[in-house]
Amino acid sequence: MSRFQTLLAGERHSFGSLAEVMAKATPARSGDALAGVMAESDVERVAAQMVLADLPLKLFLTDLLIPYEIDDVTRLIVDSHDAVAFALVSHMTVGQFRDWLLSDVADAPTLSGLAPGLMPEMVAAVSKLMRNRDLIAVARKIRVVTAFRTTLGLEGRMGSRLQPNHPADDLKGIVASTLDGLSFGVGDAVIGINPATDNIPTAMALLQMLDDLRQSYHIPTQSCVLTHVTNAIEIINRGAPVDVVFQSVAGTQAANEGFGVTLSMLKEAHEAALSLRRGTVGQNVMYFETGQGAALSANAHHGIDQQTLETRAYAVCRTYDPLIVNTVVGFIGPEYLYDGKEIIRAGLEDHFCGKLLGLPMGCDVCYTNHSEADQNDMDVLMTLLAEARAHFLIGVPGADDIMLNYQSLSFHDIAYLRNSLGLKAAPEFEAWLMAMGIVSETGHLGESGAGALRLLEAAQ
Amino acid sequence: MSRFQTLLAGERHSFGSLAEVMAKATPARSGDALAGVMAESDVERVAAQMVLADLPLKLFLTDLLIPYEIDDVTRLIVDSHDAVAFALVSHMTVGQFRDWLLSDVADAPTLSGLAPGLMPEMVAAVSKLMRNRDLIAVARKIRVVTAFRTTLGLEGRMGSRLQPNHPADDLKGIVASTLDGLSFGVGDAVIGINPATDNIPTAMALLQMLDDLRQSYHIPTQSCVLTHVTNAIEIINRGAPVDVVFQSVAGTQAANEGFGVTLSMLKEAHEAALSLRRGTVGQNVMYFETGQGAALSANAHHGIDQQTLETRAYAVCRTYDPLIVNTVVGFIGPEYLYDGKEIIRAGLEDHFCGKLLGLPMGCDVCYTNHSEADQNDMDVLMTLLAEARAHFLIGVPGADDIMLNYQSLSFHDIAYLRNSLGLKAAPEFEAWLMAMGIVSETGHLGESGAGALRLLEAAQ
Amino acid sequence: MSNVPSHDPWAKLRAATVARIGLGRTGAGLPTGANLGFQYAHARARDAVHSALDVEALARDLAPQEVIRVASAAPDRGTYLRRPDLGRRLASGEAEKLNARAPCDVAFVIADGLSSAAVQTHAAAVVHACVPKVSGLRIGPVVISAQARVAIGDEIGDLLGARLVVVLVGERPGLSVADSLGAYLTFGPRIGRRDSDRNCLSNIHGKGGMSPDEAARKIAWLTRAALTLGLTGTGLKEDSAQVETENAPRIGGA
Amino acid sequence: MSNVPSHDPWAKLRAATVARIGLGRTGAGLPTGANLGFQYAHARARDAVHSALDVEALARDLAPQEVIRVASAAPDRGTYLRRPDLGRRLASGEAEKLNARAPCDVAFVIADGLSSAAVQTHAAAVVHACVPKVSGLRIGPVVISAQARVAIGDEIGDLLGARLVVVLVGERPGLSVADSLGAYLTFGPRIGRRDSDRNCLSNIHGKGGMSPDEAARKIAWLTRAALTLGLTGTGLKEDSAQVETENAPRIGGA
Ligand code: B12
Ligand code: B12
Repeated sequence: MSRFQTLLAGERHSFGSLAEVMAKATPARSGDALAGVMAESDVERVAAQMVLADLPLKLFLTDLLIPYEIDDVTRLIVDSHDAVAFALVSHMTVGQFRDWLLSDVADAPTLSGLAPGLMPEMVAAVSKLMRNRDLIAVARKIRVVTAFRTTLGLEGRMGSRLQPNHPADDLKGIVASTLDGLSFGVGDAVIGINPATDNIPTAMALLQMLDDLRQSYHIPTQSCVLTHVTNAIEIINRGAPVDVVFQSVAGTQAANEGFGVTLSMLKEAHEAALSLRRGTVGQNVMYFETGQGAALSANAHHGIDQQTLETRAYAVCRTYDPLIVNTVVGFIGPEYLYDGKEIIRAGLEDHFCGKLLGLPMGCDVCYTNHSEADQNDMDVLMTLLAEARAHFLIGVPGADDIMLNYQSLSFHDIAYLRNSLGLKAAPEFEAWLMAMGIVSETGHLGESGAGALRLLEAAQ
Repeated sequence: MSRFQTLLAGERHSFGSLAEVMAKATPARSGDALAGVMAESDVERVAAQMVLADLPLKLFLTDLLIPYEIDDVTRLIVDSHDAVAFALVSHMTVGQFRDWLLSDVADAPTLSGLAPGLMPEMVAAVSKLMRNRDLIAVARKIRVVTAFRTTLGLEGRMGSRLQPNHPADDLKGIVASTLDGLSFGVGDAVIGINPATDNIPTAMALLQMLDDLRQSYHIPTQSCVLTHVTNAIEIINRGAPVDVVFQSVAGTQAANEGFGVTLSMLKEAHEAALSLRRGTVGQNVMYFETGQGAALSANAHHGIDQQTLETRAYAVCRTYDPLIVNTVVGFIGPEYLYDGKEIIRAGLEDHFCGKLLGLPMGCDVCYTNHSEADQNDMDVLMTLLAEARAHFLIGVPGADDIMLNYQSLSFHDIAYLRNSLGLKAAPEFEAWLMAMGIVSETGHLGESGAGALRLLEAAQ
Repeated sequence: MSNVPSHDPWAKLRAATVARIGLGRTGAGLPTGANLGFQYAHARARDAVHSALDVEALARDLAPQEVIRVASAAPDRGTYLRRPDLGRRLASGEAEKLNARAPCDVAFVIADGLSSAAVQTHAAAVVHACVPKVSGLRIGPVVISAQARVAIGDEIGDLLGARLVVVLVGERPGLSVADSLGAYLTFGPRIGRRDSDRNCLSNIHGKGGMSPDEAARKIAWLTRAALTLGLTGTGLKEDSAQVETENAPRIGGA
Repeated sequence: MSNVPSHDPWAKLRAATVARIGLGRTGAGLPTGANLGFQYAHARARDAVHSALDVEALARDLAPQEVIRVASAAPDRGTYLRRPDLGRRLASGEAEKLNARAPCDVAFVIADGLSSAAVQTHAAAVVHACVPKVSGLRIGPVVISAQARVAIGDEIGDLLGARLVVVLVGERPGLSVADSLGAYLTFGPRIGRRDSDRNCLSNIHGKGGMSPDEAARKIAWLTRAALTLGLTGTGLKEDSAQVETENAPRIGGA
């Protein structure tokens, strides 16, 4: 008889494995349907959630979803598990863990202390039992602070990445977009360019340009060119000014291989970036991106649901003490997250899970033109994530990324979150914005535009 | 040639009437499809929005959507229009009005002063050009304060209605649900019962019971039995303790007739309730409910889109100086608002429009079991409305109304908005909650449950 | 899993209502068990909306009353849900089944509405309980329609030549009660009647709602009053004493 | 309607990029005009995803190159969007069209991907520009497939016996550019290749992107390097000097 079963109104629901319980307990989404692991009905979903709620957290320590032998992410998770930190909740079932997280006992310091004791799978499991409001309420309590030239994650603040991409990596075009973003007070988490090409000299020129810009305007922030980590290592070796190293990562060894990445590459890159000692207020030097669906897309999902795999990617991230981690939540397309509702749910899940694991979790609130979503859905998600106290969100000019071809937030949207919800930029960056006359003493982006003009004049 | 047209990429889009422009400019929803007035494609919708953006606000003063002669709501709107207040924006197009609303110039006092100068149709029009974030940002700036025994709408606060319905109007059952709600700190806007029957003695018994309860616990709040206004008048005549008079209203004379209501009945009820002088800190004595779809459902929509009609209902409400107005946004069913996305959008629109017209606007964040929505969607809408600073939201035990058969927010949800977002109850009520030991000095609902026990003991 | 303390102070109050009270809480959160119970109820309530009416079984339950089966203009459940207008009218051709009848004082129409379960479980009982209570009045045949809403009674009642029509309809299913029946009375039924022209009784069911017998008592009272006054709707108020004194709660420990 | 001041300080910068910069703002809001422009672009970009590839016109544009038309396993656009796996494989029976060919060094595959417009507008130009630049290499027939994704090139290249396959694919349409072409090069194509085994060129289009000629130059360079090294993917880096100096901005007024 199955270990995973329950009786509901006389009907027996049983599940063959922990992986099946996890997948079927997940709120509906297209990617799990594509993978053939989704619950067949709402009733079956609730049954799986009931089974999951009664499983002991400890089970995840032994019932590994992907075998230790064949997957280095599993090995990383198991080998780095902090049993002492885990002791606090080790007696709980998943359902009890949810209740405990919602209780006042689980305050910020307690949750920080617990993070190393949690396995991603435990976190994914508990998130499946949570309503959207629960994901927001708990995430909001968690405090994660990281720093390089700015300090991110402080109370009442939210960072932003300025994303000034150009389809031909045109330097003037990128500067133009960067100035636009700065005039909105965007860019305290990072000014990060996705280069259109894989060309190393181009990446170096972009880095040099951002560094010149930063220094001539005295902007307390960090820059990043989001090229492949192997390129970044090479670029560091060639002596270009690298602040933060980027890489996309996923939740299985096979998926990471599909990205051309291994854990040792990440280690090498981390050490190389640290060796530059370019941070002033901190030395968090890594920037990771993730997103539900990446593993399935690389056919490297081992029959596990996409949200659990996403959470496993966070185990990779936290190993390298990142400055920022970003779930690019609606980026790939409708085959993984079909519409606004699925994107919103996934965004809240990812943010919650990342933060609970102790990560500086942000989100690229975004969608593609083949999804059933629109800017109104993004308005919803960005406002909710701001309330959940995301580490940072991403802004691009007019919400339209002309190189990656998708829609994210606009600089205006970041300003809305600051002006309407009162969330401030990182203190170092905010001081600069005030000095430039871009924001008022309360952090409000004023209407005079005098600061923007000053920026522009300097750039002529 | 049509007055309402535009050229988009060489294609001419023209619209036969202002009503058609308004309908086609509305974000997609099932009710407008049912009425046959919805835009046929996204491109046509944008074209209608562009035409609408360029129309002068003044046009609405002369181009009446429903003729003056045949509709008393139109007459009310036209006759009560305050041209002096309107002067501030009378030169603007709808698009310019949107821009102005978003600007810092449009601050709380300015918007309050403007309200009497706005016709509902102008407000509906501008809302159609706004993204969700715009609806939140502007609504949040508006301050509407009303009072009876509590003061609602103050900065940093949000009210709640306690809704303790019972399918047989069982007094014990209703008291049990009321105590449950009070133990969560719910009920500062009103304790309001929908009676299952239309029976006047029953309604009087319910009122008497709520009044006894309020007095013996010294609860600073108001009560209401949501029976038909004609019943309420009769009940006042018979001397029962009526605090607040309820009525559902709609945006056309014909729809109100379908509800069995006329404007003179409302006037009579308003005066009767005022004459009782039962309020202590204020004399706002009316409680109205509205909701998109009601007019179409009564076949009384005159080919106008449901959101515009909804906004016209607010003109009825504001005539009687209400304590609270509530859009019961997902209440009727999927034929008017199909899924979570449509409900969320409509909730934000209604709240924005009501507030802009100067109303103490709240929302019943809800859905039915025949809609494509679930509690996660409600989590989204309630959080957004809290950020938009709704006057009040509704809570029922466990989110499940056992008489009206739909799901709203639970008492827990109201507590989430208070504990996580820091929104406090009305000051008079909050003081009582503190005295009872239910909330802390910061308004946080504590975990001890001592206050709840005190409540329960008193009730044995 | 639940956080409700072992000596449960809510136990007594919980007996007074099927409402979800005393669920306990953790912080401001709903405890996991209650949350899952809610989700389960939601999944089931959604199924209830779509379940089909067994017209033949209902007709059997109605015996010895004469039954006429008609179809509404909504061809299937999906269309019915999106197009309430179609659920308010007969399918074309159905009128023939009704219009050659001797006029009557009161006709019963049974419409599945949003819960076939409500109609299946309670409608026949209500009709049977009504019949003796309206003795002396001419009762027409009972008309059953699936995919039908309240206003379909206007067309049916008119075609039957009924002075008043009583529509028994399945109310939308809730989380706790999926079989709640409503009764809507309309004097002088004809297409175009407004809801303000009707009277309504609601929440007829066995989970704390009104019993079929109680409903029949009220229907009979309203029917006689309506036929006397020549109207239903906001002009007709049900105004009988109601609260049984043994049920009044003691407040404030007094 | 726009709030941009008459002396527009952004005018100069705006010339440097098609990005939506200098839109102005009102409070923190996007001005109405810009907001509507965005919505319109969104409506059009959504249409672009669904527009069909005119295979015959494309085949004509490719002349004198030999063209083979194949179908992917995705029967229609709706299925294609939901089932990327089907867009990565040939429909059953299609293999016959490809597997009796003489081996070649490089084969071009044209897949509509998420933008038929991209492929319709730029694919033939890229192929024509490539051909002279890879002179000396054996070029296979050009294979065209609708409802197809990058990885379909793995199966096609293998069947053709190509040492390397160049897939020209329609990138997902953006708001500003709906006809952006991508080129993916895979050495030793066969089913199961990972993306880390490929090289990619992206943003081939006329709105500030890479020209077909520039793309061809890079494809040719990568092709020759790949055939020499015997690999594509993260092991092969395009590493030529790039930024034309005239394009470097002056920063900080220096
Ligand atoms: C979607 C996308 C992704 C998705 C792909 C998953 C999916 N199912 O679609 C995800 C998020 C996983 C992804 C990851 C990465 N991507 Co990418 N991606 C894109 C994007 C935005 C659209 C691609 C598209 O429309 N394809 C067309 C459709 C029809 O093809 P498809 O068969 O459905 O999808 C396949 C390709 O998109 C391919 N793919 C996607 N990215 C990359 C990157 C490389 C180097 C290769 C070889 C293949 C590849 O993988 C998909 C599955 O087989 C493009 C930008 C653009 N404008 O095109 C960048 C782009 C192709 N990606 C890029 C990069 C750098 C990466 C990463 C290497 C980033 C990193 N540092 O880790 C990773 C790893 C890629 C890998 N080896 O798997 C660069 C490539 C630069 C270059 N010239 O080499 C681009 C141009 C964007 C950029 N400039 O940053 N990406
Ligand atoms: C949905 C609903 C509404 C909707 C109806 C629109 C629609 N398209 O469905 C709206 C929000 C407009 C509404 C309004 C009102 N309602 Co109402 N409504 C309901 C509810 C929750 C469900 C009804 C249902 O499932 N019907 C079954 C479906 C299949 O029927 P339908 O043909 O699709 O819908 C028709 C009926 O629902 C009818 N209807 C709805 N409410 C009322 C009320 C009265 C008095 C009448 C005669 C008819 C009526 O109008 C609909 C369109 O024709 C019931 C509660 C319940 N548990 O049933 C209360 C309920 C029927 N309503 C009630 C009341 C009091 C009202 C109002 C009078 C409130 C007020 N003070 O203004 C108004 C006005 C009603 C009117 N005369 O039009 C009471 C009736 C009490 C009684 N015994 O008389 C109920 C029982 C709830 C309550 N206890 O408060 N209502």
